[in-house]
Parts: sequence; structure tokens; C-alpha cells
Amino acid sequence: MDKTVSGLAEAVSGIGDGATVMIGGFGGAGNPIELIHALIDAGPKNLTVINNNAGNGQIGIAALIDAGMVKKMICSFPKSSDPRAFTDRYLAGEIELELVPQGTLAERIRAGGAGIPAFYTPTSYGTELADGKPIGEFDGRPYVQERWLKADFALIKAEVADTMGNLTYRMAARNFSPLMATAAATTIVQATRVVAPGGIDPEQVITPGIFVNRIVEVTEPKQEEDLIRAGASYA
Amino acid sequence: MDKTVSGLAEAVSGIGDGATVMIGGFGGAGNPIELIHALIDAGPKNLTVINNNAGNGQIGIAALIDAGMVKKMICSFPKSSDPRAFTDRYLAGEIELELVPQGTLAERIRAGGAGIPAFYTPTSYGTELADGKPIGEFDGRPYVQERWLKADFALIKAEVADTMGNLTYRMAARNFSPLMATAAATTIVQATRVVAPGGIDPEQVITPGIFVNRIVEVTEPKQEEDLIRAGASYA
Amino acid sequence: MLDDLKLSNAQIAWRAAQDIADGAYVNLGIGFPEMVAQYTVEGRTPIFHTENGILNFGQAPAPGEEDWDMINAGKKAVTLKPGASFFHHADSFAMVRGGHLDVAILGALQVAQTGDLANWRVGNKGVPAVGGAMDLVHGAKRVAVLTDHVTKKGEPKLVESCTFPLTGVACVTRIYTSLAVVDIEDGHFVLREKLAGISMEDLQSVTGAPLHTDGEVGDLIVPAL
Amino acid sequence: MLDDLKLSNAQIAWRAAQDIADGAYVNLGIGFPEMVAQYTVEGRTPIFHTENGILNFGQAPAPGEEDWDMINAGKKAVTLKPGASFFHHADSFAMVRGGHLDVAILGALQVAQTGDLANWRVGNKGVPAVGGAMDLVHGAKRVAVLTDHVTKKGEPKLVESCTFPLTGVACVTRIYTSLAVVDIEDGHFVLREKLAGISMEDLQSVTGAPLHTDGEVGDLIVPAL
Repeated sequence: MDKTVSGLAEAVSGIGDGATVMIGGFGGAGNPIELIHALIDAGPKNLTVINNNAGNGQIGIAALIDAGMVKKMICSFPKSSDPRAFTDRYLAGEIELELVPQGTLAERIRAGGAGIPAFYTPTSYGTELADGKPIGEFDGRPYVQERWLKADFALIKAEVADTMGNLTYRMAARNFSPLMATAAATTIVQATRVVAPGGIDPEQVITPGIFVNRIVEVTEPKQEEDLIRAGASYA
Repeated sequence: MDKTVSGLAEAVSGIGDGATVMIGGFGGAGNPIELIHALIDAGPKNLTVINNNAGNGQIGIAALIDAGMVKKMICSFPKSSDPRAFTDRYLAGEIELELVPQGTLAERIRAGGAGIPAFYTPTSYGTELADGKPIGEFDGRPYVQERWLKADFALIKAEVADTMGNLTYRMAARNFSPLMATAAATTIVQATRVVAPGGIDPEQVITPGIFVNRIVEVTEPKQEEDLIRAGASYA
Repeated sequence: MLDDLKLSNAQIAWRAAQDIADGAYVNLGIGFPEMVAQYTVEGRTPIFHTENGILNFGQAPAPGEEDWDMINAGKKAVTLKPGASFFHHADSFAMVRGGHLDVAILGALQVAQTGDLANWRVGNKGVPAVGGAMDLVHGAKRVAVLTDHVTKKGEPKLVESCTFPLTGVACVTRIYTSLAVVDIEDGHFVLREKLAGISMEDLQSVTGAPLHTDGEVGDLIVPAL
Repeated sequence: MLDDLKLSNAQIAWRAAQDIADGAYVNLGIGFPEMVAQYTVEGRTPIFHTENGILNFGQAPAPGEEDWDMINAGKKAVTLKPGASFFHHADSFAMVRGGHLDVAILGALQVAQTGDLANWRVGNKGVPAVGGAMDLVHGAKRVAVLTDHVTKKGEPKLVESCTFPLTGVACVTRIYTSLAVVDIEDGHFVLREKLAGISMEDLQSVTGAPLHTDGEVGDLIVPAL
């Protein structure tokens, strides 16, 4: 079993118009810049993108939005260091936004991966983000019912992958990625280092290979924050 | 911050009559034998015990039952290698049983630790174990609503602990323990080795210290399966 | 007569193993289904999952070499293959319930033509124990059953509707029996293969609900084991 | 007059820091609340949590030493203290939602006497962004707020009921303002401390709902910072 593919283009192949794509990362940590840019090269339209943020600067998710490929963002915080790409299109009514509290976003993705179609959370009760959602009362306290989130594809940045898809991450670049890997029909990973099976201690695997479909090695991945500070752009 | 306590007796102190106690372990792997035996020494009555099984042989949870301290078991599989202690009392009507499918048991405990009061699962739909539970339909498929499980105390066997409560486990002895650590008001850990903060790589922590209250070092812990094969007994 | 014809458990397990693809993620129920691992097709490397938190475990260790912290859901000692991982129970059942397993293979007391399965309890006596069975039937992309075609008393195990307590509703998709391979489609038993030595009529007579066909019925051919 | 008397943000943060126990698990909201970490009481070692998956992070690294894979929820680079851990977002919010944090300290646009908090959005213009605020208000055992007592226009921020969109209902338990320390109990503001230089009447006049007392009102005393 070898889940590695020949390159970035093959890694993102098959992501078609209208696909829902989860993209790992929080702030500049964990964004799979190379996979996102390969997706821009591939050019599918009307994507729904799920990420904590909505892109910064002129690279990564921001560049995906600038390329006119994103119909809808599902995120908790579409206002990071330089959110111009999203802001412009949102204010122009050219992109949809589903705003989800951060912990609910994480839990909805976990639920999608774990086969839990709905759950109750105290988060957002009594706020406009709970509008229209079922309310349940447990032990005298009200809770909001939230639904699972799944995706057609997940784009994930890992530190080490073995060829069977077992993954580790680097520090806080872990964030949403282990959850998204479980919730997508096809999980696509860029890893800084790809090793043979046995190259990761079984005790230290964060994402077991069952959740991973394709792996591409990107030995010197770009870090989003570094790119933004350098004023880099996709184009 | 130092969560270590002086010994096993102090570790289990305060577990009173009627307490609900989660105990880690699956089969013979991960059962905190020394903590359980210290609890028998302490002698509280009418305990509700949550574990995947219901004790084997004449040690650990079986000995706790034999000591007449358990009012109710919540478990998925009360029939392991030598379940005499539970079986005798159950057939005599002297102990209650709440039977929970294994995955639902794990998810209910996780939900307890994660502040999720209820969730829906396909598991047990249409079976007698769903009797009386609310049914929800999502995307045309029926699901059973399940409630969180919490406990007053959790007894956990770890491999390495640092003094702040960060834990690692040993192989399949991990099982329910990381979940139970999150779902108890007071989590009590026996660790084979206790190290200073920094002694566990932050990437490799399985249970972060926020979930742990008390730590006792047990440098040569008994393994339940070994004890059973040796015909050992608590008494 | 059927007793002379019928496949052994090993042969049923062998037949089930033929349908496991290379690289498939597989959970084998405790007991009889565990035999399937022994008949893995040459050149294929399925990855075995166990509920208690291991992916890619291998054979039992040599006697005396057991480490009882490395066991499977049947509490038997196992070894690891390269690329194994450990995880906790919630993650393990996320794999199951989330549909990440390609196939789960389970034992059966009864299977109904609707795909209902009864395999955890005969009646309401004794100590009930369910383990992971109710999760597994809703987890895998494909839920298959291994079973003798009839009970020891000769009663059908493939039935119109189960009389024993259910494990799950409409969950089984394929049944490997001692006489046949039967799929469940749209609430019907669809016969795919049968032993050459048994007639359709005789097979139907030991089956508790109508056997439909959909195209040719193949011969169920297995090696001597 | 109030402008001359009132505490600086640093002083409000200092006061809040006095209530953080040794060994407490603490989440500090992005921005102003982050200042609380700077005034940790000598001899106490709180453990700071950040939503994006770190427990026990420390100071910012020296300029040029940043590793942008090690950031806090405000996307600022941080360092680790011994005994730190990394975890994913679902585990991180399990800590929050599950009530494992001892205290969360947040900013506020408005706080109502019922404990309702509004701190994420002024109106319905622009791009809304909520982050982890709605989770944090339901997570910690104690949810405290740091805020100027009034807006820049002099309007009360402690109000009968919030007019801005809510972050959470009945969630705040203590408010540290530029003039006072106020608890919320049973749907009332209960004054615990006030600056010695301001009268009860003047404090009430800049507060949007009745200030109750329950025993003596202490002097709010902070160092020059």
C-alpha cells in the first residue's frame, strides 16, 4: 500500500466544480499553501471552502478567492491580518458566508468524521448564530442542536507521513487538520517528509492512515505568515 | 504545580459512598489495579462503576464487586475471561447493569468531557438497547439520541506522567483512559514513571495535564491478565 | 446430506477473504470471523482494525511472547505490522461509525432478508453483553456475515425477520454461508453463488425467505482446508 | 473627572491578575485581556490555554525568533513553558466547552446585569467574525470581563440588557472595569470594589443598571503602571 502520488497536480486531481473542500490551518499555521496553489492551477469553480479563516494577503485561500473559484466560505473568523480578498467579495455580495463559532466548527467537523449527524452544544444559545436551529433542554439548561460537516476533499499539511498515510503535525499547525482528515471523502496530504511504514512510532501517530487517501511530499513548504510578511502573491 | 500525591491511599481519598467512578482499561490492558485495590482498602459503598467490562478473576474490578462495593456497572461487555464476580451478583439481582454499546459508551464519555450533553448515533437503532430513547431523523435516516456520561472520579493507568499531569499510555492500554480523564470531576492517575515538566515531548502528550488532578507513581504496575493467569486474588 | 456437502468454517472464511481488496481496512468480529485473516489472498495487504485502538495489527505472537497491553478486541495478544498506530476508543469508533472501514465481517445468529442482523443475544436469560457489535454493523461501507446456513437443529439462519434480539436494522449486505453466497438488496436475498452439489430447491428449503436471482448463480468453489 | 480617576488598561489587567490562583488554567481573549498574563502574581504559575491547540505557552519570542507554527489564537508568536502540550481543535474546545478552564477573561462591548455578554459585533455592517468567543463564554468555571466602565462617548457598558448582538446569555460572573469590580449574581450587578475617589452616586450614574451591594464595598487599589 502506497498512497503517495507523483506530484501536486495529481494530488488535487478530481476536485471538480461545486466541490466542498476543507482546508487545514489556523492563521498562518498549517495552511497547505502548495496544495492550495495547485488547486488554483487546476481551476475548479463554485467551491465551498471550510477553514477557520477566510484567507490572508494574496496567497493561499485569499488567492483562491481572488481567482473567483469560491462560492461560499464556512469559517469562524474571516477577518485576519489582511482579509481583503474575502472582504471585497463579501461586501460586493459575490461570496456567501456561513459563520460558525470556532469550537462548534471543530466539533461539527469531528462529528462528520465520527458518524454523529447532530449534537447539542451550549455555544451560541441565545445569539443570532443560533437562529433557526433546534433547541434542546438537558438537565434544565438550553442547548443548540448542530449538524455534522463533511466535505468531498480535505487539503492537509502534515510534518511526517508514512506511505500508508499515518501523519504527524508540527506544533500548532495541527489545529483543524486531524479533524478534517476524518471528515472528507478524499483526504489529500502534503507532508514535509514521507517515510516508509514503521518510520513513525505507532504511539505518536496523530492521524491514522485510514483517514488519508493521497500523499505528496513537499520538502520545503511555504509558511503562510512568512509569505504574507514578504508580500508574496500567488500570481 | 505538582499534582503528585504521597501514595495510593491519598490518591483515592475522598471517594465516598455512592460515588460514580470511571475505571480505564479494556480486557487486561490499562486496568489501574493498584488504584482499584487501594479503593477496596478505602471501602466506600454503593459505587457506580464505568468500565468496558465488569471485572475478571478475583482482582481489580472483580474484587471490587466481590467486596460488595458496587451498586451498578455501566459497561459494554460484562462477560470476559472469568466474569464470575459480576455474573453471580447480577443473576442474584444484587447489582444493576446499564449495558451500552462499546462505541456509544466511548462517545458518551467523550461527550461528558467535551460539554456535549447529547448526540445522535446510528448505533442501537431498532434494538432493545434503544428502548425509550429519543429518535431523530437526519437526511432521511433514523438515529438514537444518547446522553453524556460524567463521573465523580476516574482511575487511570498511564505510562509516563509529568508532575503537571501530562500523560502518555502504553500501546492498547490507552483505550478508554484518555476519554475518562476528561469526563470526571477528579481524575486520579497511576503512572509507571513520573517525570518533571518538559520530560514529555509536547507533540506526544496524549492526555494534557488540564484533565488530571492527582498522580501517584507505581513503578511496577500489575497487569490484570498476568494476575488472572497466575490465579492471583486481592484478598 | 447437507452436512456432507457443507463448507467448513475455514472454507467459509477463505471465501470471504477472496472479497477483501488489497489495502482494504477491515474489522473482523471476535471468534469465527477472525479466521478470515488467515486466508488473506496472496499479494494483498488488508489493514486490520480492532475496536480497542490498533490499526494494522498482525498475527498472534509466539506463546510466551505475549504482551497483554497489545491485544485485540477478543483480548487475544497480537503483534504490530509496520505502519501500525494506537488510538483511544473514541477515535477507534469514529473510524467505525464514520464509515471509514471498508468491510466489517461478523458472525450471526440470524440474518433477515431486510438486512437486519441478530448476533448478540439469544433471549433474555443470563448476562447480556453487546461489545462493539451494534457499532460495527453501522460502521463499515460493507457489512458481511459468516455463518452456517442453518442452526445445529437444522433451522434456517437466513430468515424473513429475526426472532432473536436485533443487533442492527438493514445493515448486512452480504452473507457467506456454509452453502452459498447471498447478497441483500432492496429487502431481498439475492443468491450469488451456491455449492454445485446442492439444488436450488434444496437450498431454498433450508432458507427462511425467498432466494432471488439476478443473472447467473455462480458455483461456490473453495479449496480443501 | 472620571477620565482623571480611571484605571489604565494595564491597571485593569493587573487587578484581574490578582484573582488568578496558582495553577489555574486560564484563557485570555485576544487583545486587551492578553495583558493579564504580564501581571501574573509573583509565586503563582497559571497555565495559559489558547484555542488553536496549546496549553502552557509563554511569552512572545524575541523579534526575529518567531516560529509561525507556534502561535496563539491572536496569531501572535509564542514560546512554550516546560510541561506544554499540543492538541487539535476538537480537543482544545473540549477543554473549553467541557468546563475544564478555571477562568476565561474576555473583552466586552456591553455586559448586562443578567450576565449576558455582547463582545463580537457592533451591528450588522461589515464582515462578521466570531472566532472562539461564543465557546469561551460557556466554557470556563468563571467568565470574567475586562472593560472600560463607559464607552468613549461616556455611555454605560454595564447595562440592563445588551443592545448589541449577544455573544452569550447569562455567562459573565465578574467584571473588572476602569472604576470598579462588579460581580453578577442572580441577575444583579453587585459592587465589590470601587475607586476610593468616586462616590457611589457618581459610579451609579455611569452604570446602566442598579449597583447592589452585599456587605462592604472595598477600595479598588492598584499600583501605578
